Amino acid sequence: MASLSFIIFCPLLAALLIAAIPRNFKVLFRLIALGATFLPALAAVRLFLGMEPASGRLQYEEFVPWVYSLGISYHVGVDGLNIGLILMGAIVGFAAACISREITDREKEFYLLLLLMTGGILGAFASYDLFFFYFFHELALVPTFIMIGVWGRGDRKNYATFKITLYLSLGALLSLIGLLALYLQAGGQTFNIVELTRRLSANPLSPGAQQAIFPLLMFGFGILVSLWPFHTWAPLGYAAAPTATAMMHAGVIKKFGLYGLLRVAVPLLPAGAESWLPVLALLCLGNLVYCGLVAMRQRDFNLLLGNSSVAHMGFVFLGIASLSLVGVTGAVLVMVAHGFLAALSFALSGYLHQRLGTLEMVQMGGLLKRLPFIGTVLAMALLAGCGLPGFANFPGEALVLFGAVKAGQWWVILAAWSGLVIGGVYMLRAIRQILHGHLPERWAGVPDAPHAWHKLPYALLLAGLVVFGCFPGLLTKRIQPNASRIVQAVNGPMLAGFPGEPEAAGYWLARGRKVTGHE
Amino acid sequence: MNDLVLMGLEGAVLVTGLAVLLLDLWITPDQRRLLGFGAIATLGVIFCASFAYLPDGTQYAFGGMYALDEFALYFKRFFLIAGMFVLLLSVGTSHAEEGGQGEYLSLSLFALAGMMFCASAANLALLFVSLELVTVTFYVLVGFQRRRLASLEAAIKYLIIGALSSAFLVYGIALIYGATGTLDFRQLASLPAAVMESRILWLGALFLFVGLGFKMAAVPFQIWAPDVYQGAPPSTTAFLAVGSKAAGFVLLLRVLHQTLPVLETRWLHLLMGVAGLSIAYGVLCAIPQRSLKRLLGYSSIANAGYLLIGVATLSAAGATAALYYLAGYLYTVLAAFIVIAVVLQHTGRDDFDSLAGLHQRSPLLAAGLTFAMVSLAGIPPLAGFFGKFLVLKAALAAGAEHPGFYWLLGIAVVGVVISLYYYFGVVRAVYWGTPGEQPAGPIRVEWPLQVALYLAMVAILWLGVMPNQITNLAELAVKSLGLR
Amino acid sequence: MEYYLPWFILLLPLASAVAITLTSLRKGVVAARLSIGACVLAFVLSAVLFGRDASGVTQFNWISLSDGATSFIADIALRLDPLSRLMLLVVTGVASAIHVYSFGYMRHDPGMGRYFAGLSLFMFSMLGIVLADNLLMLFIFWELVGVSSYLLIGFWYEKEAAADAAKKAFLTNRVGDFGFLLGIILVWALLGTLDIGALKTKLLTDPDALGALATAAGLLLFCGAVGKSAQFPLHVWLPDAMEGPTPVSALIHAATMVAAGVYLLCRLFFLLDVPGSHALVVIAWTGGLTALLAALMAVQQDDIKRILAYSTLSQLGYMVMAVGLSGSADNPSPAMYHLTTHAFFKALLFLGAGSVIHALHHEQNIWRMGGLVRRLPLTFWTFLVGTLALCGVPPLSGFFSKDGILALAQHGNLALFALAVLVAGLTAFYMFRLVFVAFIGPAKSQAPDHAHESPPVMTAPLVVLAVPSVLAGFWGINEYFGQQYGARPVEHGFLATLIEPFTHAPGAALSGLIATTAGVALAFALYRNAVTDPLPSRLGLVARWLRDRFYFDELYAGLIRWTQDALAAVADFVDRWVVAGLVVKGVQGSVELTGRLLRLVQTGNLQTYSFLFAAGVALLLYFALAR
Amino acid sequence: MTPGLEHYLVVSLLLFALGLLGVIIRRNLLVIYMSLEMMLNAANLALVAFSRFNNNLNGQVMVFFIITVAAAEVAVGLALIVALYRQRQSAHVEDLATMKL
Repeated sequence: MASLSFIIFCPLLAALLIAAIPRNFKVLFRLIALGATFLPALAAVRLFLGMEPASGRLQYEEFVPWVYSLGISYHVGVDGLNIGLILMGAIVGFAAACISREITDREKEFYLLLLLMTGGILGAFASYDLFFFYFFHELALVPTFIMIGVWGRGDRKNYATFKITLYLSLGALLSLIGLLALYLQAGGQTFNIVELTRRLSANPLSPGAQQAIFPLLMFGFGILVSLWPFHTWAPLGYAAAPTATAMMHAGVIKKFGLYGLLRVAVPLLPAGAESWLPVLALLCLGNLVYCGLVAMRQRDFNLLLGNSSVAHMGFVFLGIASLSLVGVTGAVLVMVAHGFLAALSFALSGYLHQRLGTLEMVQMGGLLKRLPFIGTVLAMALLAGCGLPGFANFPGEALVLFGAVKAGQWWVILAAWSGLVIGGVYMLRAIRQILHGHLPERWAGVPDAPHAWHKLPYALLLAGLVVFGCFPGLLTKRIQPNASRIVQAVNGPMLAGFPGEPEAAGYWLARGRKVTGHE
Repeated sequence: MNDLVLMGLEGAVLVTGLAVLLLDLWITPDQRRLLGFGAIATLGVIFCASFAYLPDGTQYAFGGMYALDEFALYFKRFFLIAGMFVLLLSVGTSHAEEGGQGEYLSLSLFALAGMMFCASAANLALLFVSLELVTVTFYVLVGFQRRRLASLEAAIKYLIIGALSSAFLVYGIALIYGATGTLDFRQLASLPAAVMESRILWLGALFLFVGLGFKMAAVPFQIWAPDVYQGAPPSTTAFLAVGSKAAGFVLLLRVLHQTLPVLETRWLHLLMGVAGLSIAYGVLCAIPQRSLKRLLGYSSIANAGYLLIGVATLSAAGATAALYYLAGYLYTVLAAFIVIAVVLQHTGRDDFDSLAGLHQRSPLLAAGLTFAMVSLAGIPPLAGFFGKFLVLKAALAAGAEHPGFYWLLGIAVVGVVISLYYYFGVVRAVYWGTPGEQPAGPIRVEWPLQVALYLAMVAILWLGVMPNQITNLAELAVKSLGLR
Repeated sequence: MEYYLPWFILLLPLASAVAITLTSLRKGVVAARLSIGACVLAFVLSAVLFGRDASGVTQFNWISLSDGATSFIADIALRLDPLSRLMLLVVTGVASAIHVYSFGYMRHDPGMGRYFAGLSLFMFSMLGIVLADNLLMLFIFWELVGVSSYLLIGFWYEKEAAADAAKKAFLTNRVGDFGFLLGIILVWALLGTLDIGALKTKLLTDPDALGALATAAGLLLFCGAVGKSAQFPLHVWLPDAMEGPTPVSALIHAATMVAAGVYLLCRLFFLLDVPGSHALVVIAWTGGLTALLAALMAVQQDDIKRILAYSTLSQLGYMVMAVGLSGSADNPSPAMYHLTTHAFFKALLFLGAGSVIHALHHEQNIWRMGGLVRRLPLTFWTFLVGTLALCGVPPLSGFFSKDGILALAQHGNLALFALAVLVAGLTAFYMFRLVFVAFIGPAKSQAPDHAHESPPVMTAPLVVLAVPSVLAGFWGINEYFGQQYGARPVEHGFLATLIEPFTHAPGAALSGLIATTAGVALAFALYRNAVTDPLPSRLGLVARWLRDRFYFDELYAGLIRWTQDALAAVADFVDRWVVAGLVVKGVQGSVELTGRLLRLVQTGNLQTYSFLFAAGVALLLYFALAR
Repeated sequence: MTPGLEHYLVVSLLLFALGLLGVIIRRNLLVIYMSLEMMLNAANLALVAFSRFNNNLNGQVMVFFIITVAAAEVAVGLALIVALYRQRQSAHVEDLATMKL
């Protein structure tokens, strides 16, 4: 049950199943989608609890050779770096399926795409093979475009679709080129990350090559994560996206770029990281401060959330750029936390949009009176968004700030200003305009989420935020061994790699040969 | 006798073509469909028979004119599959009423034979003849709907530009012959380096490339492609896009690697330039396009560019990439044209507006077109993705030696991004275009077309998810070409 | 058992808050019982701890990261020492009284469940601050009190003013927290640990460990106190915070939370009081300035709660100043002493004001009151006790604690001493202005005629709080706190305690008394029978400045508008028109235009085509042969 | 003076160039088609000349192929042009520009 492949392929196979069912069975689609996201979520929880926490070893591995001649294999597993993301992604996937009640048009295609997204991104997080890493991500990314195009809202829907498509494809392709270059420079024999890590830590690439490849990955992944100044697709796209899509993309899929930086770019290209991460550290200020300021000016709630989500990404960049254990751990924590948070906020804004028909904040007000449940959760989400302790964002952001100072980055002052004050300003402004104040006549009949079943997805996501906010140690102790290795790959004497694996070079290739019987 | 056995596949196709031509005289019109299925079944048998050939190295026939190796077999199978789909398509659509199904079938079969000969050409004379066999039959196939002005116009354009390119090709052959005194590929390959330095030989090779470039629809010889794609009957366009283009590539690869190997490095910059220009031209011109067939014409130019990147690397990886890419492209384009053929039949148009509401009128067609577009856009898990992946990988590898490839990569990446714009435009038209006043009744797809479309979709997916088999075959083929 | 007791104390209110949120938001009475029960139980347990003189640290590992070079260990660690033991007692004690009072005050509000949930959450956060033994944990609870304060100020969120005030309070605090967090980060970066005990040992062994950044670190940490204790220049939020329910003002914005800043300074005194640091000087002057400004502003306020709010500000300034002046004695216990007594009598005053407001159906303007002596006798007498304590009339508690500060000032800095004495006079003046106008003087509207004394559930806490307000001077609180800083406890008899101020520093005590007397006398003269305020006409512009709080709010509003908001506008403009507009649309447009131009080549004319084909060949030949 | 290889080649190139020029500037399809034939024959001339001077017959064999294929091409091409003429009553290239851009 709790195997990784089950988590990945349960949604994907369910998508195929949905494709095979005639479109009259509307209820069935939803049921299948719920089931096929709930089971992986459950399995992910089991995996999270069942894994050996502090070893940093690769666990729950599965290995199947795929294209032998190119050194591509299906190799999945978990360690501290991705377990949080897998857990978060699976839960968000289930919540997104729950929330999609609002879709009444072409359910078949919608749930099919949603399942593709879920399975795809979980696969990307679990993959230890560069090819599948990329492949699964694309599988998850493309449904985003289609969903925005078909079920999107607002008059700028088409423009948003094209913009997000072009931007993200460009980012994905840039990173693909970077990954390919990495593969070729490392000898062109294997896409396996474990094997690559071993080879490259024994025989690093020339600094010139590293410095050439790293920016490809950095900007490629950066565009996928809305690195300033390549961020304008994000607020627009999320404002136009249907709720579930915005949740999945902003919450989960977007984390792929960050994960890629940590999993591939930094540990495999330490010299490149050393010379390029300062640039990233400067650019992330654009996210933190500039996008924060932009968020302050938004009148549309979704645009505000979109911009704030872009701003939050700055913390992750800052953490990665700090290249310190504390900072990198914090960055991973923020990734997980922001996944829950973004999904929750977009779910709530989706609820508001569905019930009010508008997200213009000036037209709202006093809604807490009508929406005790949704309003409370919304207030909590927004407070979590400005870094309130008790929610998972706080420990992450704090760790990032601590780590960045340790790395001697004085601009952490501005980052803290952005997180504490600018974030506070726009989040509280939103609470003030949406929930507080006088309730206009027209919203006197707005209904709250009626019963537990409707409340479930919100509660689930909020629980994620609170659990990891109160007990961040659950994650940090899993992250630490891996983060430590990443940091030491760049700074320290220790070689990057995965502990507890046979040290013989070519082990993975040999293993692949054995399985295929190939010469 | 041994020679004839080696040539057996082409021979069988030719005999089938002749048989169809003859049988057509005796059968009643209602039996014509059966004739088509018979031809397809025969092709299927021939396809299976192709696996009986196990060339050990390269085998030559007819005094070295004809070569059979894994490379040739790869392409022969490729062409046979293309041929089967095209015949299915032509049986399924009714444009043949005008001319006569028998003629269309047999002409297609002759063109197919020409392509298969191309794959085995080991002599400039056979190269010329087989290429002309393809070209001349295509003149007729393009103009087959001779009461439709567009078809006729396309045929005339194809005729004039094709003949022009033939003239260059022939002159190129003359110059090569003049410089070396031989037409035979093996003899050409074993010439002393001093002869290879001859400028006349290089000029001849360039002229030869003009002829092949025309087939591939590569810039600057692309000019005919949009008009002809638009005007020709859909099954012809499909065959043109797949078979004729592949014929150009098979010859180019053989000439590059087996005939004039010393000239390889001279080709490099030339091919790189042509590849870059093709991508840029195809992609940019397609942006404002509203006619689907014309769009595919431009897209075909761009795809020629991607294929040429693979060829230009002059490496085994590049050639493998190109071979795999072609395989993926085959099914993708066929799927697209099957849909276009049906839509054309029902609406008489092929612009984006005619696609509106297609997902309601026929979910199958909508899915097929989506598959094709998504694969063309290079998105996993479909075949187009893995093809582009391999091409980019090969180009990156070659970049270590020739930094120009990095520029080419840049163009390729930007090209992919821009192409998403119009491929998704098509998908958008299918799923959420607003239908006009046209009758929105469901479209019934005839079963041969349904089968063809399903097969193509499965193949697109299969190639993308399980590329292993095709890449293995392609690697074998490339190895037999002498590339490491 | 002692290991678990502090955890019980800390988690009881949290459990109550969670239970209320999950089950009984709509059932106000149940919520009230839960919350009051939790609070009282916490008080009892605190008393047990206090009685046992328990000390030590217990911890739960929250985040712990370490590699060879750095270690980052943030524990939820509870520290029991004299400072936290007594503070626990004070906080839970005052809070218990206020919880009970709230049950009466909020009786008819439909949101009572939410109210008590907020109150419990606040208790949890506040106790966290008190018990914290780790800087990050301190910061966490620091933020949590901020948010519970936000929730409670904005309790009546439908009122625009309340909603705005809540937002303002939170954001102003955030500015202070920004500095606080930087300070914590700086301390961690310099000393490598967040553990307060470990920090202390480090600084003891190596007092210069902070190096040149000692002042900076001290001031950054002080920023936290500036925000939370509403010191100048971040004092603007506290008066607005009076939009919240009155018991909230009593608990959070008078007795406990705002005092947390002072507690923080005392807790981290060893970080401020290091050689080479000038932080204490700045702290002393900030406190003094706040005390003076706030007292001046209080003179011209008309809202009963606002007067008390400015008074709170002023007293907080006093305490902060006391901390700043404690450098020479290495013992900031006078500040803690004043904090404790202030908690008693200021809570009492606020609850009294609440009782008045409750009786007058939410009338808060003192110029619409008057003659309440007869209507609300119990409220009046307890209020008077509070006032006298606040003014520092012997032998009430306020006299002793204030005298401690005056003595410190006299000893340390004469300018600040003069300022402190002036503030003492002003305090007496504005407090008796309030007493005369609202209680003793003639009724100035119809409202007081219908006033009735509040129910016992509200008056009982008044009485309960009046007791320590009177007697806290004799309980040796100062000495108890002194233990924390290594001062030797001195045993005094009752009488000795009574006259101790006059023997220890007679100048300070006398000048304080004189100033107070002068203040009361002036108030008596001006306001005994006043129906309108005579000061505006006599002082003119000055009175207006006082009334309008020296225009700080306007100044800040302008400042924010012209800096942060302007930057935001610029960023938004750039984002909308330059990045998204010019660059992205420009690239998109030019690509499309190129495509449209390029396809003009496809004229459809065969002649053009053959020409282009030939031209293509020529081009090919040129490039292939020319080079 | 016996004409050498160069002479033949020059003539052949001239023929080829003339043919190309004809294709480009003439507007009548038939004339264009004749120009194309001329280009093919230019190649034939070159082949024969090369054959003669290379002392092997491969080139001349090639010429036979070319002539045969050209015949087929002409047959098909003329048929198409006739079909066009039937429809449009014209064989001018300007009348063949319905598909463009």
